[in-house]
Formats: sequence, C-alpha cells, structure tokens
Amino acid sequence: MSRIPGAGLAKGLAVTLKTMTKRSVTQGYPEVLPELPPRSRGVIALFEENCTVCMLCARECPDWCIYIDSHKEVVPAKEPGARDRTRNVLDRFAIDFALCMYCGICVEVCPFDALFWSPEFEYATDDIQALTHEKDTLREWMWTVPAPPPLDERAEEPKELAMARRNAAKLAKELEQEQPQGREPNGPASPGGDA
Amino acid sequence: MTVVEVLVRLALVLAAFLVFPLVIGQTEHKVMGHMQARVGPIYAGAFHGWAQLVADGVKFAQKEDVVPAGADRRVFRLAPAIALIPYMVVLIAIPVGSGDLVGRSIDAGVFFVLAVMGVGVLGSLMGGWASANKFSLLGSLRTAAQLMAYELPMLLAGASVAMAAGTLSLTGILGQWEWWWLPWQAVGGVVFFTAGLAELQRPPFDMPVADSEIIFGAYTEYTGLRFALFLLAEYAGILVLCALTTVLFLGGWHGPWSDDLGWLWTLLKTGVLAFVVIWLRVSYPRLREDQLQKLAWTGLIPLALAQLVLTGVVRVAIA
Amino acid sequence: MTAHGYFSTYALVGLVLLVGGGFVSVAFAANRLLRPHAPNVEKLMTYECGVDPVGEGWAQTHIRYYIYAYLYVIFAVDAIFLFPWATVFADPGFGTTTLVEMFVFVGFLAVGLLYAWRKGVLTWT
Amino acid sequence: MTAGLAAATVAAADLSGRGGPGFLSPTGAEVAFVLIGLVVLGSALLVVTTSQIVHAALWLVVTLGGLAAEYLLLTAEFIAWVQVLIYIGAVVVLLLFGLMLTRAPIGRSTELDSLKRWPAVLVAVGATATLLTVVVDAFHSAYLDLGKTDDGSARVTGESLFRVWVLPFEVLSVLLLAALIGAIVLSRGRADADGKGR
Repeated sequence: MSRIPGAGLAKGLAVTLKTMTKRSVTQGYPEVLPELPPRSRGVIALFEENCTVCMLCARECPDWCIYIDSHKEVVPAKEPGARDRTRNVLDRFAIDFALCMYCGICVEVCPFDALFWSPEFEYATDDIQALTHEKDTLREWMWTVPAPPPLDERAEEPKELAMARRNAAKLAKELEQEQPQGREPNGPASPGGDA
Repeated sequence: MTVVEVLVRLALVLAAFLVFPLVIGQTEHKVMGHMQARVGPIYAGAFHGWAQLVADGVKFAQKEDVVPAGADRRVFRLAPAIALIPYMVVLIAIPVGSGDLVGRSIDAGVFFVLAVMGVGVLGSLMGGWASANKFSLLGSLRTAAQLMAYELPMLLAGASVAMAAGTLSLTGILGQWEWWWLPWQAVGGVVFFTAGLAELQRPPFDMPVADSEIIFGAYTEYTGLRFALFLLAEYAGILVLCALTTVLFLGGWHGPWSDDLGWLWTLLKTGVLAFVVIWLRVSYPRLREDQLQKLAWTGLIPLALAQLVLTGVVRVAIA
Repeated sequence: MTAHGYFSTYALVGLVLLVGGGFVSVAFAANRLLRPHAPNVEKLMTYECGVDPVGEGWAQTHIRYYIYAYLYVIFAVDAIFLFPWATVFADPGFGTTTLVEMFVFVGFLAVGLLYAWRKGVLTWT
Repeated sequence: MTAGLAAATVAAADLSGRGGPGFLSPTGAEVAFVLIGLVVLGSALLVVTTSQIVHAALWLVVTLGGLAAEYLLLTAEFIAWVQVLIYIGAVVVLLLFGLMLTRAPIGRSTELDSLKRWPAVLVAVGATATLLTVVVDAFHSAYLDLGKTDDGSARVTGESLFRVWVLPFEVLSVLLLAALIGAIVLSRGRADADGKGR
C-alpha cells in the first residue's frame, strides 16, 4: 500500500494522462480494411462441385441452420449390360447466418472438402431474412477463401502426401528392379539401334 | 446602460451558454477517447469530428418526444427547463475580465450564485418523480441526497473566500485578490471543486445516474430534445463550476502581463479546470452511495470548517 | 449602490431568466415542428430495461437518507450566517471578538456533527 | 418564471417610457411588486387547494420564489437569496424528498380532500386577520425608502447582527444544535427498535 495518502489517486490520473499522449489503437475500418489473421471465421463458403449431398453437415449442425434439397439423377451405364447408376444433384444449399453460431462443425465434418471458412465478414444486413444465403452466394464466397496456410517447416508430412510418396518410392523401386531384367532382351536392340 | 448594451450583454450570455458547453462536450469526447486509446468522434464536420455535437443536437431535435403513459405530463415536460435555466442565470454574474467585462456585477455575488445553482436540482427531482418509473425515482432521491450532502461544503468554501475579501461581490473579490491567496485558499478550492463535481453528478460522483444500476436515474424516460436539455444542463453546469472556481480560488482574470488579456486568463483557467473534470471522469470508478455521504460529512465539511478557521485567523492577524 | 443600479441589476437578472425561458420555449416550438409523433402502447410503457414493468412506479428507499436531509437544512441555516459575517468581521470595530463569536456559533454545530458521527449516523450500517 | 415575467413587464414599460440611466425605476418596482404579489397569492391558494400532493410542493416553490422576488423589490437583497437558498434549495427539497420517500402517487389523492372545509376556512381567515392586524399596527407608519438600497445588503445585515443582535445569534446556535440532536435521537430510536441496539 502507498504510504502517501492520495498516491493511488495520482497514479490513476497518471495512467490516463500517459495513455492520452500515446497513439490510439483505433482501426479506421471502413477506410482501412483490417488485416485478419488466417483462419478467421468470417463466413462459410461452399465448394459446390465437391458436394455429394451426404447431408452430414446439415445433420451435425447444432442449430440446424443448413438447408439442403436434392434429387437423384440416373446416369446411364457406360458399358452395355452394366447397371445404370444414380447420382445426387444439389438443388438448394443454404445457410441461415442469423442462426449460425460459427462453431465450424460443418466445415470439420464435411468428408469431401466442400465447406470452407472464408474471412469475408461484410455481409451484415438490416433484414434478418436476408441472412439466409443460398448456394450461389456461398459459391461466390469460395473465391475469398485463402489458400491453406503452409505447414510448419518441421511438421510431420500430411498422411496423404506421405502415402503418395511411399507409393511412388515403391513404384520406383519396382521399376528399378524390373529394368535390369528387361535390359537383356532390350540390350541388343539398343546397340543395334545405335548402330 | 443603454438598451443596446443590455441587448448585447444578454446576447453574449446566451451565446456563452450555448457555445461553451458544446466546446466542453466536444473536448470531453476527444480527451476521453484518447485517454482510452481511442480517437473519439472523427466523421462529423470532417476535421476531427468537430461538428459531432452539432449533429447530435440536430438528431435530438428530430426525435420523437415520448411522455410515458403513467407520467405526470406537465411536471415531466417542465423539468428540463427547471434544470437548465438556473445555470444560465448564474452566468450573468461571472466576471470574465477586469473592469466591466461581466454580465452584471451583483452585490451579493457568491451568495446569489450558490443560491441559484441549488435550484437546478429541482429539475432532476421533478423529472424523476413525474416519470412514474421506480428507477427514475431512486435516481432523483439519490440526486437530492447528494445535493444536500455537497451543497454545504460549497457554501462553507465560498464563505471562506468571501471572508478573505470582505465582500460577497464576485468582481469585488477579484479586485482584492493577491497571488498568495492561492496557497491560503487552496484547501477551500479543492473542497469547492470536489463538492461542485458531486453536485453536477459528474463521475466519480455519478451515483444518481449510475447506468449499471438504475438505468439513467431521473432521466431514464426522457427522449429527444428534453433529454438533450438535461445533457446541456450538465455541461453548462461544468462551465459554471469551472468558471466559479477560477474566479473564487484561482484569481480569475489576474495573471502575468497586461490586464487587457484578463479575459484570456479566465478562459484558460476555466478550460484547464474543465479538462480536469474530464480527466477525473476517465480515471476514477464511481463512488458508492455511502462513500459519497461519508466523503462529504466526514471529509469535506471538516476540511471546509478548518479552512474557515484558517481564513479568519489569518485575516484578523494581518488586519 | 444607487437605486437605479440596484434595480437595473435585478431587472437584468429577470431578463436573463426571461431569455432562458424564451430559449427553452423556442427550442420546444421548433422541436414540435420537426419531430414525429407516433405513440403506441409499447412506447408509452414505463421503461424497465426492456421487460414489462413490475409493480408501480415507486420503490422503497431507506429512511436513513432523510437524516442527511435534516442535517443539511440545519447546517445550511448555520452557513448562511457566515456570509454577512464574512463581509464585516475584519472591519475596524469587529476583529477578534466577532471572530470568536462566530467560532462559538460554528463550534456548537461542530459539536452536533461530532455527536452525529459518534452516534454512527454518518456511517453506513 | 414569475419574477421574470414581472421584471419584463416593468422593463418593457420602462424602456419605452423613460429611457433614463436605469431601466427599472423605483416606481416600476412598485408595479412589479403588486404583480408578483398577485402571482404569489394565486400560487399560495393552489398550494392548499390542489389535491395532488407533489403539485402542492411545486406550487410552494413558485410561492417562495415569488416571495424572494418581492424581497428583492424591497431592496432586501440578502434575505431574498437566503429565501432561495434555504427555502427553495433546502426546505422544499427536504419536503419533496420526504414525500417521495414515503409515498407520493401521481394523480389525485382523495385523502387530501378534507371534509372539514368550513372550519379550515374559518381558521385561515382568523389567522390572516390576526396577522394583518399585527403587521399593520406595527408598521403602519414605517416607510421604506426604495431609493436607498443598502439596507438589505449582506454588509448591513452583518453589521447589525454582530453589533446589536449577538446574543440571539449565539442562542440560535444552541437551538439548531437541539434540533440536530433531536432529529438524530428520534431517528436512532426507530433504528434501535428495528434491530440491534447501538
């Protein structure tokens, strides 16, 4: 505790006075756009081409704000005798951002990488119904999704890459093993070709 | 005084009453902003938002005037005027510069000013009661309790200066003023200024309008222009308090260099005090009701009485 | 001060009062022309943070406030005597005696304040 | 409000008529005195007849303010501002405070309508008559020179108070002390009955 009475009061005044002389931290938002950190949760964008209408996102959404309509389409068989296949076609994909609580579960559960976080945030309106955005808008927002941030230098390689690399290595090895065997039949041919 | 002169003085008082509170309000916006690491208003009027309060005024004037169904309409409507006008009347007695640079020198100066300023609280009381809202009523009760606790230290401190000068007239007090009155009346000055702040319900003494507890005290139900007038009364109150403290305790227009520049000194000192008012608002948290009462009765009043004794003894000793 | 000076001073004070009243009336008259008027039941309801008002427009407050009011009235009566005294006490013919007289007067009231303090009126319970 | 109205009436009459050095002459002051007197009388009647208790207190403000203006016109400057400070600033605030603490409904309260009107009128008329008699008898030959305005200033009040009326002044302090202690004792007694003894 301070020994001089009123020292605490003076200290309070000093703090505010010092703050006044420093630069303010206000951001001039409408003129100066903010620099958002990567992975900002602005809005959810839809990469429509990837969507298979598996409905996982709509089912996992805690506040049921994703609306999906679809119909089945018959794809005729490519080869004669084979069965016709059916395919899901997306008719409507809408997210009600008035309900959405930006938990990101839909982005997490999507098995086909059709949903992404976009840093876009300037979609406020004065009409609550206008906050339900259809798939066209959601697809448009896809353009604002930044490229995934590079991995940390010392991070473990993603499994897909590691697998691919391993497969490639295996293939290369097989090829190498195959080559000496194949050289004998080929061998006379190439000198012959040379000559 | 000719008719023209009277009209000029009235116009000047009205102009000061309308302009300076706005200047103080705008300064408060900006100073408060920067003290909180913000920039404050920035758009209205292009240059650092200087026209913010003008824009606010225009906005207030266009807003609907809602009188609650349960309210006592006539009293409700009259209250802002009662809160506002006393401060304007007080302005006429405050000397700005040496000689005749005063609305009108009044013989009972200090006493007149303190008496008239005390009337303004009736506005808050009326507004709080007529709103038919329990938060408003609580706010106005707190206002009254605060006024009654802090009017007394103000009176005592004012009396101390009157003793020092041997006159009640504000111009007379300034005529007698010497530089060594500054340390001599310092305690009285602090008491006067603090009590004045409390009477204006400025933070840290803003218990009567504590928005986190009782919405906005007596002004909860007010909208539009009537609310704006209550706000104007608060800022006019700051002007009057700072000007009075300047005149009574800081020597008013006395200052180095020519006496012709006296009005500048008055404005400067008043401005510095107004800055202090804003500064205190930003720095301190609100006092609790019991702390308020305790500060007045066990802090300021004994201090003011001690100042009276000091003033009396010194005055008789040098006589 | 001459009679003319005195009366014109207070006539001017009266005029300022009038100008103040005029300012407020003009402001409200202009306001009446500018503002919309569209009351409805919700708007005219007593405001209590957005929920429907409970009970009536009156709330119980502790009576202890009232003691402060009494204290104030008594001390204010005391304080006004300081002002005529302040103007004369240092004049020739008054001096120390008058000073002591006022100290006796204020002393009695200080005793009252001390009594209130000791009785715990000034502390919150 | 009332003071302003009257002062303006007088000032207007005066500004057009004389154009002399001052713009409220002593005679103008007499006219103003009568006008304000009427306002005071009217508001005083409203104080006792209105059935809305807070309105009565507010009309009392008008009455007391008008009285302050009357004092001013009688050149009793100091008393006028004492009237404003003590009666409007303290006593009426105390009154309103007390009303709001206990209960002050908006609108008419029927319990304010006394059934005993005629006895009340009788008492009022009697009191007025007595006061009038006493005042007229005491001051019928007194003459107040409005041209000499120093009599009501704080300095003259102070001089007579500390030259002539010192003893009553000191006794007043004892009276105020008694009032103070009385108020404390009464309120503490209630508090003790409520709960813990102190």
